[in-house]
Amino acid sequence: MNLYEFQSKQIFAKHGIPIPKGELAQTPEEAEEIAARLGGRVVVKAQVLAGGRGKAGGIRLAETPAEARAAAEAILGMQIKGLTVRRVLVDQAADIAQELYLGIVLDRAGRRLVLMASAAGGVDIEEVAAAAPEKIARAEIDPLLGLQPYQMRQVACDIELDRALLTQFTRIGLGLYEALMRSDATLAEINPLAVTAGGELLALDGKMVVDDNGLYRQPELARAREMLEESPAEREARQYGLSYVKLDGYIGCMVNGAGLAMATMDMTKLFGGAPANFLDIGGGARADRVAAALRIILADPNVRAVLINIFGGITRCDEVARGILEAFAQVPSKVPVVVRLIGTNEEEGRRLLAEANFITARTLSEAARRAVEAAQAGTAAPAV
Amino acid sequence: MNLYEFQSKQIFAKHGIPIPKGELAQTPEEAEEIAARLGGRVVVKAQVLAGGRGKAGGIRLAETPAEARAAAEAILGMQIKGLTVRRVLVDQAADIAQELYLGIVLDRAGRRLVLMASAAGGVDIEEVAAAAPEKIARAEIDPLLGLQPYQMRQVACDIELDRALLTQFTRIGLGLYEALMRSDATLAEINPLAVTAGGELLALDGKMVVDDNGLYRQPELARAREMLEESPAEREARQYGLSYVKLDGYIGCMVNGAGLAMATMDMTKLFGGAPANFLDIGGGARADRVAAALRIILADPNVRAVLINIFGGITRCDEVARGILEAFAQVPSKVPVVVRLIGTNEEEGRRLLAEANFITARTLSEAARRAVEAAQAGTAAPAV
Amino acid sequence: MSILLDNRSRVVVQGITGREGSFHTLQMVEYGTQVVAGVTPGKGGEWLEGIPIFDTVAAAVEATGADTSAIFVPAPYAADAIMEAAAAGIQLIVCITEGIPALDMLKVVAFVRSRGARLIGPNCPGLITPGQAKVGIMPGHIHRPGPVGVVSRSGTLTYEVVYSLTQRGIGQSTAVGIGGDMIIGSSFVDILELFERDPYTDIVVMIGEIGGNEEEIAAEYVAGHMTKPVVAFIAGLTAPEGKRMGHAGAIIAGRSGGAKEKIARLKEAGVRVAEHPEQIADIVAGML
Amino acid sequence: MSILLDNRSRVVVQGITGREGSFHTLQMVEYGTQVVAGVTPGKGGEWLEGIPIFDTVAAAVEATGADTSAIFVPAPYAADAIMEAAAAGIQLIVCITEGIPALDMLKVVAFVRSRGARLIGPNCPGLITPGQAKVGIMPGHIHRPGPVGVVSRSGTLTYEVVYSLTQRGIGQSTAVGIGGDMIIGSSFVDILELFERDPYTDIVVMIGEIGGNEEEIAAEYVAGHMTKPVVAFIAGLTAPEGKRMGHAGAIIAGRSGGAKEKIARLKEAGVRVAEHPEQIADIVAGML
Repeated sequence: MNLYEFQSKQIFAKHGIPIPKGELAQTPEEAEEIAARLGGRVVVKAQVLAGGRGKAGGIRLAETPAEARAAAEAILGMQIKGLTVRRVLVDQAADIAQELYLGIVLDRAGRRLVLMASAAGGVDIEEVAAAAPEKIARAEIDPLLGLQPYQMRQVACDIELDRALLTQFTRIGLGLYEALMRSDATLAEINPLAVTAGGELLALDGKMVVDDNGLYRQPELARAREMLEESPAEREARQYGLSYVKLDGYIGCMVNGAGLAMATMDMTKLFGGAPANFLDIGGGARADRVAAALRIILADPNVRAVLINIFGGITRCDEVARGILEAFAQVPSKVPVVVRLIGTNEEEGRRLLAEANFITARTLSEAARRAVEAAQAGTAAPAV
Repeated sequence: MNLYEFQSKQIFAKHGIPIPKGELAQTPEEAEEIAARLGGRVVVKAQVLAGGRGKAGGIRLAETPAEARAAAEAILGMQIKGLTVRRVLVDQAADIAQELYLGIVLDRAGRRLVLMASAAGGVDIEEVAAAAPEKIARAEIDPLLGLQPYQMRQVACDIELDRALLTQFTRIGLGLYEALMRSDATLAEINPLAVTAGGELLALDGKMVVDDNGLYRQPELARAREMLEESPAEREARQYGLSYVKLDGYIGCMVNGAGLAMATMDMTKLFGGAPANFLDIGGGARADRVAAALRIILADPNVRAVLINIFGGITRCDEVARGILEAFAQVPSKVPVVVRLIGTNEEEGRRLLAEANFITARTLSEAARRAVEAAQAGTAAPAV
Repeated sequence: MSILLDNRSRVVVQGITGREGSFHTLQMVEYGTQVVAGVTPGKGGEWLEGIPIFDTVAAAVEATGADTSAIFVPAPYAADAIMEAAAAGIQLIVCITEGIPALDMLKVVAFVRSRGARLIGPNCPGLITPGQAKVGIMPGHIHRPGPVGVVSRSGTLTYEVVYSLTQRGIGQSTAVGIGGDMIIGSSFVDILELFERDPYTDIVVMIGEIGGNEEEIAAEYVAGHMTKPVVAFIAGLTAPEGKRMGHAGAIIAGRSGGAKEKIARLKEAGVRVAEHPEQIADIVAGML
Repeated sequence: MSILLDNRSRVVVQGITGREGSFHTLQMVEYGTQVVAGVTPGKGGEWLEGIPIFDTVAAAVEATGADTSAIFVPAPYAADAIMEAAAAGIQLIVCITEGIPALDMLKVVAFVRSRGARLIGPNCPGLITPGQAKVGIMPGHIHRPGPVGVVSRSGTLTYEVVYSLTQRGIGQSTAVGIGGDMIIGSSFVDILELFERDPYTDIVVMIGEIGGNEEEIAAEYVAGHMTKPVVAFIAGLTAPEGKRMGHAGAIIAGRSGGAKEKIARLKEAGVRVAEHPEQIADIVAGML
């Protein structure tokens, strides 16, 4: 789960990392009031879970409260990478002498966290990594010991940080580590970490990615999830324990298992189609969950055919078949449905569906081919 | 630093360990009020940093508030192992079905913490360890990983704990570990950990020893030190950074270094004397600290001779000599003083003292012998 | 035996009295696995279909000589269960449980390594040596013994591949699901090494997906150290960047971890990469 | 060389610009120790009497090839300094600092061991190989080269013993103060092992005190593994039970750790135990 800039920065502040004074606004009027309260120059920043806000015009400087209002007016409602901006953060503008990068990220292959810092901050760190990897200093964090102050000092030397900032920098790094650990995050990033003209370090932007597996013990963050811009479909999917991601294609996919789901999507492409979504019903899915999955897929107006691919292991094919029937009873649809069931209780599952006149397939490639054909044929035989 | 029972139990409670309802009383009236508030049977317990309170009559059951008042009256002011009881804890009495032992202690040789548990609780665990070591289950705690729940389950099995208590017991063990870690303690002990008739676990008594080296980051505990029954001499010594322990003998000792101080005390015994105190002035002691040390020693009316043994390394002998002169200028005394100075700047130190007519010695044994002789001679030449 | 598991492996099931634990225990037994013990704290002394239950793994190991563990305990307790197994001397720990926080797994993996044990998973289907034993949740009947080693980050996608191999009469030496989480106990390379040394394995099938760079590291290993042919498939060509695809393993962030890059690296390393899962069986058939 | 330290040892001083650090650096140099570098974060690039100062131990090691560290940084930062030294590849770390919390030291000792380094201290006077080098705060001039290895938990008491040895013309191979804290990096046994193997050491003097049971463990080691004679002294016969005597190492709690028990165990192990510090020299003289 990605956190918004303002959420990340609030967590940073709790762990002693200095952030600019600022408040969240949902209307231009609020932005104006906040700017008046803060005094002086402010920066108005779109709160949206997408990169490239700056280039998209989602970050604007304002010299006066009236300018802040105008900036908020321009930004609120803006679309950035398909996401609508509903909130802006109004921050006191800082007098920036230098921009650093400081982040901690999960190193999957190394099975540890790695802290990275660079004197080339303020830009996409991946671009720095690609163009000038020597500009990024790293510290590997021992999972049993945690980040140690000496590692921060080492990193500070490696990026040739002004020595006067050493103590602050070390404290911020340790705070960032605490923030990550206590939030079950897999990434915590300050970019830029500004050196102000007054010689202070200040986290101007913040990004955190929280591990969904840790949310059960992060009640505050779990509640913060409510602020995320989820579509109704995504929200419903989550409530049923389904993994759903909407895409641009027209073949709705319902599969058990993430890997098989992706392979199924890939297969539709291979046969000239385009997947409308990723949807993993998970292991051992019961009929009601399957029905919810189908409802979500069918609610997408782009869907011209549905491909159901179930390889039963924990998941029982007869339960899946019952869920499919239940869904079509609730939401009658004319969209053609191709079903491929295999594994545990497959005979019973096939028997149930055969009665309902679905298109069935024995193999994944056959199923994908038929789904693409059905979708491209425009309409096909009604499902129920 | 040892904590009182009530302090330990308050810390336990903060970490989720169930303790009886109870309050602290400094007068019999307060004890009566508390007993009335708690209702039912209470136990009145002397708060004193000494073992064997029960045998000394420092723990009494009371059926009514009036009985609680009488019990407090009897206990307050009582002397237990030389310590005066100034407070009692009035706890709701528990209906005890079984008494367990649960403790975590620093294993110096193993360089780790060890959790110990026994079904034979309520008695001195060292007696259990001596008489029936097989009755004590242990779990070694990995310093980098900390106590894990599976270790608690293992220990529970080893002491054949009632399975219904497994979850509670595990939680209490983990809470005790947290309590110890967050308090910089080297010992945290619940004895007895009662199994109540209602099938609940309850920490009836608590003991913690806090590492003095950790007090700089334990401001609450450092303040709690004020509650300790220190003598004025011990308090003054601590304020000057001196290690001072009063003993029963008559030869006051002032030494630099704990090991040399003990060896010096041992040496007075070997020559037929008895040390009046342990006093380590530490490394690099300045004149004012030396003067304070001498004042503290001379304030003890039992002292019949003073033995000063300084082996200068960091500590400079001339500084020590100046401190001695300063002290005798402030507090003139007729007690004979034997001085042995050796090491850094010893010539200058000896020269300063020679002018003041002290008894000097070249070796430790000579110094000890002379101090014992001087003490036994009753009075000797005045120091200044 | 093939790798890691055979019919002499002595298996203890942690969480044996749970719904999944008990169901799959019986499935494992039915497949021929020697399940010698179960563990559920507080239920020591009970039995499940003739299998003794213990309160702790240590007690189970002492009483039954178990050397392999299958973990079915719920996510909040699973990290502790893995460490318990490693501390009790279990050599092969297979954690089926899904949903363990990544930060917990960092500590667990370090601990398991320090004990010299091997962890498969978590969030994995387990492993199977066809005809001998299975420790996990895969449907046993789709497998058959043979010369193809299978290693995969996915669950049902592995079944798909194994099924198509078996349908063409091609058996498997051992099939290992290493799990889809960000932090897992054994990597592709760990398992490739074992297959390379295993005399019963002639060809290795590797099934990867987007996210992370384990496949890229595996490609390097194959180029440098493998003499046996490797056939691969990578799922997720149609997955968009930055979107989370079902399990935590499958995130593409920025330029790394994409399916195209993985496929390119594998091809450079001499790996035959299939265009779709069923094609794997075609390629393997052509090699035998 | 004798053990651990000689005139080829290349020493870096952590906390070199502090009051104690700078004073003792000069003392060490004067004694003949090769102090090749100092470390004070934020002061890299400065010099102390011709010794270059670095911001990190890693930089000091890279530039000067330091292999031994002396730590003089204040207690709240000392645990980190020890780990920094170990991480930078320093082989011998000598921590003079007093007052490091015991719980920090548990982690530090585990970390240092995992790096294969050796830690002496904390809260110790350091070590000296007379005539060659000293790393610590002991007065160098009271020592002389010779065949007696000295190992002690105490500071000034060690000087006392060394002084009386030197006064009688008996020199020392190496004198090691292992420190008075509850948790220390090297135990009596660790150092006894080194003396037993050292061809320049003929007799070992061991100076213990009340508290803990390192002396008892050492007695067991001497009985089982030492061929060289060991002479001991234990301070604290007159210390009362349960009272803290100056440093954390010297607590007697309950029945263990008392001077009488320690002396009894050492005697059983064949160790000659002196009645007072000066007697050690008498006993050693009789053995030579």
